[in-house]
Amino acid sequence: MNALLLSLQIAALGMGLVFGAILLLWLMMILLTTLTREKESAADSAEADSTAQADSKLQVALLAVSLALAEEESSSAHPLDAPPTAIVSAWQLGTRTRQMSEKSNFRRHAQ
Amino acid sequence: MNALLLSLQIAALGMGLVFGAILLLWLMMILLTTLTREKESAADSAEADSTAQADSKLQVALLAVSLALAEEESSSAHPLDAPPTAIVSAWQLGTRTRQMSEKSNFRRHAQ
Amino acid sequence: MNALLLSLQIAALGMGLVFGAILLLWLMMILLTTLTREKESAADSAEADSTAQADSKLQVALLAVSLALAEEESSSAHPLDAPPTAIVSAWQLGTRTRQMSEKSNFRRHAQ
Amino acid sequence: MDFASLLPELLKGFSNFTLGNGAMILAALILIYLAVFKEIEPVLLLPIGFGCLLANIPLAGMSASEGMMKILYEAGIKTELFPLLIFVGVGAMIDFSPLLAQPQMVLLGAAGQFGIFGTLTLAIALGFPLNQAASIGVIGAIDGPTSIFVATKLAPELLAPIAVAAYSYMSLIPIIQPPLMKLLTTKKERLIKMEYAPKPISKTALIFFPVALTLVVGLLVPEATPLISMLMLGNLLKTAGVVDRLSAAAQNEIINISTLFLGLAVGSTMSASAFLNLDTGKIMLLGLFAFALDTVAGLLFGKLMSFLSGGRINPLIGAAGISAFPMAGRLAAKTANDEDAHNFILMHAMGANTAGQLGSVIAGGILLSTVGKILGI
Amino acid sequence: MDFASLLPELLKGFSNFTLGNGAMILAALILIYLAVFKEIEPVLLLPIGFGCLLANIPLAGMSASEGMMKILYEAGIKTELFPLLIFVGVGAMIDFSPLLAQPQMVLLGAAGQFGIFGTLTLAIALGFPLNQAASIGVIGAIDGPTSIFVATKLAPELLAPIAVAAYSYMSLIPIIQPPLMKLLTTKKERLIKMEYAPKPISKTALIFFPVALTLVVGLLVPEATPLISMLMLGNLLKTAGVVDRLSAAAQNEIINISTLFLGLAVGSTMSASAFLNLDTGKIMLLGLFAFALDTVAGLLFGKLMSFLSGGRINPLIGAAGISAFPMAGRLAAKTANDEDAHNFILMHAMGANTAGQLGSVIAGGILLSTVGKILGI
Amino acid sequence: MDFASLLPELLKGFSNFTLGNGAMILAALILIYLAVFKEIEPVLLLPIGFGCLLANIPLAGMSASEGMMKILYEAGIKTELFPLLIFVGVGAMIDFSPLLAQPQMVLLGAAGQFGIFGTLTLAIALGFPLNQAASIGVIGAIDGPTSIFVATKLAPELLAPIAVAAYSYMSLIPIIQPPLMKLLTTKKERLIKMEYAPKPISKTALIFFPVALTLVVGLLVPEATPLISMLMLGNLLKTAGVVDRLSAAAQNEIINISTLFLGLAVGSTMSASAFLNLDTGKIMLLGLFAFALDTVAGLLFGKLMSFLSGGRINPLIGAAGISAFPMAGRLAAKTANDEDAHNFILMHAMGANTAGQLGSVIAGGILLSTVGKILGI
Ligand code: NA
Ligand code: NA
Ligand code: NA
Repeated sequence: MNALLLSLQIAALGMGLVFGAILLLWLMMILLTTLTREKESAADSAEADSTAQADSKLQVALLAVSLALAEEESSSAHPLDAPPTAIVSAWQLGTRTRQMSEKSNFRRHAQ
Repeated sequence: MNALLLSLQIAALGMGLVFGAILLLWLMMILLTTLTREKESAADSAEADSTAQADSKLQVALLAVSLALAEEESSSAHPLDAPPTAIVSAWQLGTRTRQMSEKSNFRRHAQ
Repeated sequence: MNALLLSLQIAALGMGLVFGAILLLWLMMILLTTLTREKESAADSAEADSTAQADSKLQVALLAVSLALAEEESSSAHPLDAPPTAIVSAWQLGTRTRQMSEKSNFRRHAQ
Repeated sequence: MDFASLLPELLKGFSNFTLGNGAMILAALILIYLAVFKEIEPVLLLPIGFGCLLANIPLAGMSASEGMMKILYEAGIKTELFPLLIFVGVGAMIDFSPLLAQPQMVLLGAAGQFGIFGTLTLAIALGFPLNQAASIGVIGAIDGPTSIFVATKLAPELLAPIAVAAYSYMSLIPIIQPPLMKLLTTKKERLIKMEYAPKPISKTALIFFPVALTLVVGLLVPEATPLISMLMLGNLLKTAGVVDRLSAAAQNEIINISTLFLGLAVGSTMSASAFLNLDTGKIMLLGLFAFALDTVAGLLFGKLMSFLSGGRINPLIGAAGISAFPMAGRLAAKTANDEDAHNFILMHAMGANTAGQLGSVIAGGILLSTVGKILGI
Repeated sequence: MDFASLLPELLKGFSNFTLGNGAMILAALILIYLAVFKEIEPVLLLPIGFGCLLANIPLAGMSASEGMMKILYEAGIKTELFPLLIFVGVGAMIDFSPLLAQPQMVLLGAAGQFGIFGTLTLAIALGFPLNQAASIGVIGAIDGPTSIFVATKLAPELLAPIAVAAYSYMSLIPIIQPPLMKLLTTKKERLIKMEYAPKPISKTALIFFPVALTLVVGLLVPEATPLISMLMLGNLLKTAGVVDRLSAAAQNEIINISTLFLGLAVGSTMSASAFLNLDTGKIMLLGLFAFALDTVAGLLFGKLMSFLSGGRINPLIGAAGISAFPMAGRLAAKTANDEDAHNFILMHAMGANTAGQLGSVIAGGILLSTVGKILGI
Repeated sequence: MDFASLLPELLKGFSNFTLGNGAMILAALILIYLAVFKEIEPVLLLPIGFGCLLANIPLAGMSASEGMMKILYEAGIKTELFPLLIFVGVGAMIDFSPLLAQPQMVLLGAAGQFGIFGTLTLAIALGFPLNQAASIGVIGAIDGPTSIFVATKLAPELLAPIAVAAYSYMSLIPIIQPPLMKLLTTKKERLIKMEYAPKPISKTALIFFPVALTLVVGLLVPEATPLISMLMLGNLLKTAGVVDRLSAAAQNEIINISTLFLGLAVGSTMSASAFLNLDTGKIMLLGLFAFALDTVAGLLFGKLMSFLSGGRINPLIGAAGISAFPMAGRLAAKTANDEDAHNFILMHAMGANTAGQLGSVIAGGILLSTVGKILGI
């Protein structure tokens, strides 16, 4: 029964550690989102905020519609069928070309 | 001449075994096609049969036409040029999605 | 200072060898272009020559235009974005098919 | 040379065929059947089934020391390369923005790991030694590469049944979870609507997230570093937006080839002697228990969060914290939607689901660390 | 340090250049020329030629113990991984429905293997030891990966000439076969039309076929298991229809990379000492003999089947039983069509051709088994 | 077992964290930042940065003997496979027709290598031993795979700073070169227009070029054979036009996977002890010197050619002879175009640029040969 006791100790310790680590992750995420939000220019942040909210509401609505449609369709619907396969970009060539024409670009394309 | 005799024995034995194995394959194929045909629903089997025959005749006719066209065309025709590259499907995501909306699907898409 | 002397010797010898090898490459390139040009049929060589010149001038002009356009465009233009990804051809199947219909083809498609 | 001795040689395939081989070939056919006709995780169960078939053809030698399957096993399983490369591809397919928009959802990713430790305890009670019990417990990570990674380190002899259990049950989530959802939540709870008005997540946050996560988890649980870092590497390749070539390679050739070879190599360990015993049956049952316990713990924690938030959280999303990405997230959303056609909690469920993915990897690392320390490995 | 000693060092490339290197470089250039300008199996002969070139640059060390070519050889040829992975891709490109629709065609796939054993006997008569004779005989499989697989096991020292012979003659099928077809069949026979009204082949049959074939061949000829199972794995990935990702990977990245590396590694074994000898010439001739004997046996068996069927079978399809998939099948159909523009026997010829592919692998396994037993390996 | 001893175990990640780790993680973050936000060679600096991050997480063990990064290092860096496979892909992307149309441009490819030997000398003067000095000098090849290849052979302990310097400065070419161009050329020189009326280059010439080049360079500089042959193999796959499958594989899966793994493996060598020392700083400065010296030598040689040709050659194209393909070629053309919007010298600059690529590989081989001989390796 010693082994069982040990396993219970492992379980308690393990779940404690999992929760501990996850709490730290939570903290990290809050820090990260706060810090990066502050980096967005203050000027358009109010606007951006409302836009983003509208966007996300739109997104939820679209998701809802697609989910509903998927529901009504025959069971063979795959609403999320295509994996987001990235298109192969210019890579080495392209990057160096860009680098040449623009010396200090922050980030260009919304990926 | 001992080696030559041995090689003739190997040849005889080898070809015998090849034919033996191939005969077993023949048997397996007959079994397989018979068994799987019986699994098709009896109802539409007659219909399916004739359809399939018509289909295969059509297929032969199409092949014939394409072969004839290829013949008449310049020598650079590649009637079978494009390899049947499978389109990358939804994979993990897709499968699980489907699994969710239909619990017991036999087989959906004619591959 | 012995090491420095050695390194200077290496530098002199090294650059000498680089130039020597490059000179041999130059010779090889001249030989190669001369030999392969003579292989082109004499008949259309004059024509080909002028066509090629016209072509290359056209090429330069096009490059110029594209470069100029790229210049005027916003800095996010990637004039050479797409890498020349070869389209996957028929390979084994295709090659053998061709081989069958034409016994002695020199080279068919301008790659 | 004795020419006559060739004839028994010719029937050696049959004369060496054992009842065990027959049973395992039957198991292989069942796996292939489930993969192809029931579409139960076909990308893994089809290669696993085929590998199992090959391992049980007598004298074929494919699992023997110079056989192809053994070579694949040594190259990719023993070194852990295959599960890690699969994680690079998976990472490039995960979107962490729902989670970043609702960081509190990360807690559900911790709750969904109770199954790991509960199952470990039950496995110990059933007489498994600690290394095996921990490997069986990690089925409760409900994440293929994590299970394979941990099992390979602690109890490679159980790799095949653990992998089969993990992937099979993951496909059966839509059958395993709904009864528990119905049982543990009230209709009123399932009807709770959740607003989705998240903080806007900047590109910058999405780019730094995988890097920061690798650092935090790596420092907290060094044993989880290989898994979490490869998952986050894939994610970084995607979110960076400047290395589309690498991101595409991760999502295609790297994951596809690794998956095929992983499946074959895992299947090729399914010899009769290693697989046909009572332990395999116990593992399948313990795996099911792990899935159920994860779901129950997730739902209960969801109910707790629902209560603490004053009823603004739908406890169904707790069931998405078990990992099984992205299946469990969709299933939670669908269940809520089935109850009320105007209730959409997909974004919340996906937040909990990606949290579950992270929690699983972290729990796997903690398990490795704790058990490894005790066993002195 | 003696700085003056550097100068001879600089000419070491030339001073170590032998006549043999020159001859082999010429051979490499011829291979590259044939591949590029005559399109003779370019995907293999181009890398083989380039590998040969590299092997004969003195002191470049690419075939030496830590050279790239040696690394590729150890990783993919010695382990047999490359030919097996190529077979996964080939299997995903084969359609067995014409064969399943006309199972009797499978017999032609046996007849088309006489060349293997006939050539083995002739090679013994010419003084080759048994292991080499068998490897030379397997050129008569008229299937690249099978030839390479068997030759690597029995006589790796002959790998390069055998691979070159196998792939070169395969491309020359349209030149080798027609005279024999004309010689051995009457015009009346070539005019025979064959109806194509096959039994419908269900998806289920197409899915179970690769699995059943692996089992049957694996039990009958365990030595053929690696080859047949990888061919059938590829086919199963395609016919299953649920793992398109894996099927695409097999047909693209897996086969392409393996083919490139296989060609380079085979070519890199073509050192002057190993290649420039009378044996190479003999092997080239024996290879041609193997191709001719396969064709003759296939045609004669076709005539026998034609006779037994009361003239309902066109004996030309016998020539498609030699393997050389899919070339020989098309050539047989084209020959019949040339004789009568309304005669279409492509489906029958492709049935015989896929049967030849199976027969070749089986015969290769039987050869390995028999010869291996005699030699005690 | 001592359960209490688990607690210190839990903080081992932090208790083993050194200041050096912190500094290197900062360096990793900077690399990732530059790669993602400044797009400085992201396909390499992003994996290098991530690999560096992993190498500095205490006890994660990814760079330890059985860690994934160590496995990648042994498989692809120590064997030189990754840089060589990258070269196969690069070769398939290079077009040598501008060079073949103006063979005299090849001379600029020699001039652009002065930086290698000048930097070697300076490094010796700064106290580096010969093997390290040569490896640092090869940053002046201004070509990633060449630098990595040579450094791995001569001074693997310096691989990481050399690779980081090579790739970083290559991305900074548009900042490094223009001031030197302005300084060393007169406005009149920069205004020189060059006619582009090249000899027509036949397909045959383009096909034979990579083969002939491999032979010539291989015989002259056997040590350069691995690099030049793989570059030319890739080019041959493209120009041959009959192996599109292999060409596509080279340009996609082969180069992408090799690049990702190369970057991770190089980054994983960046431990604090190996990286955080004065030498790294010196190497970064010496690398910058190499880039500048290459540019200066190229420009001066361009001026010489301009003078000898009676002013028909724009000396700016000399700056394209340093390699850094295809960046330096474009930059030279752009600089001329900036000066006069009707001046287009792109084709000439690309000719010089591809010559620089060849010259870099040749110089790398000569360096290996000379230094190897002196050091007796
Ligand atoms: Na979990
Ligand atoms: Na054959
Ligand atoms: Na250079």
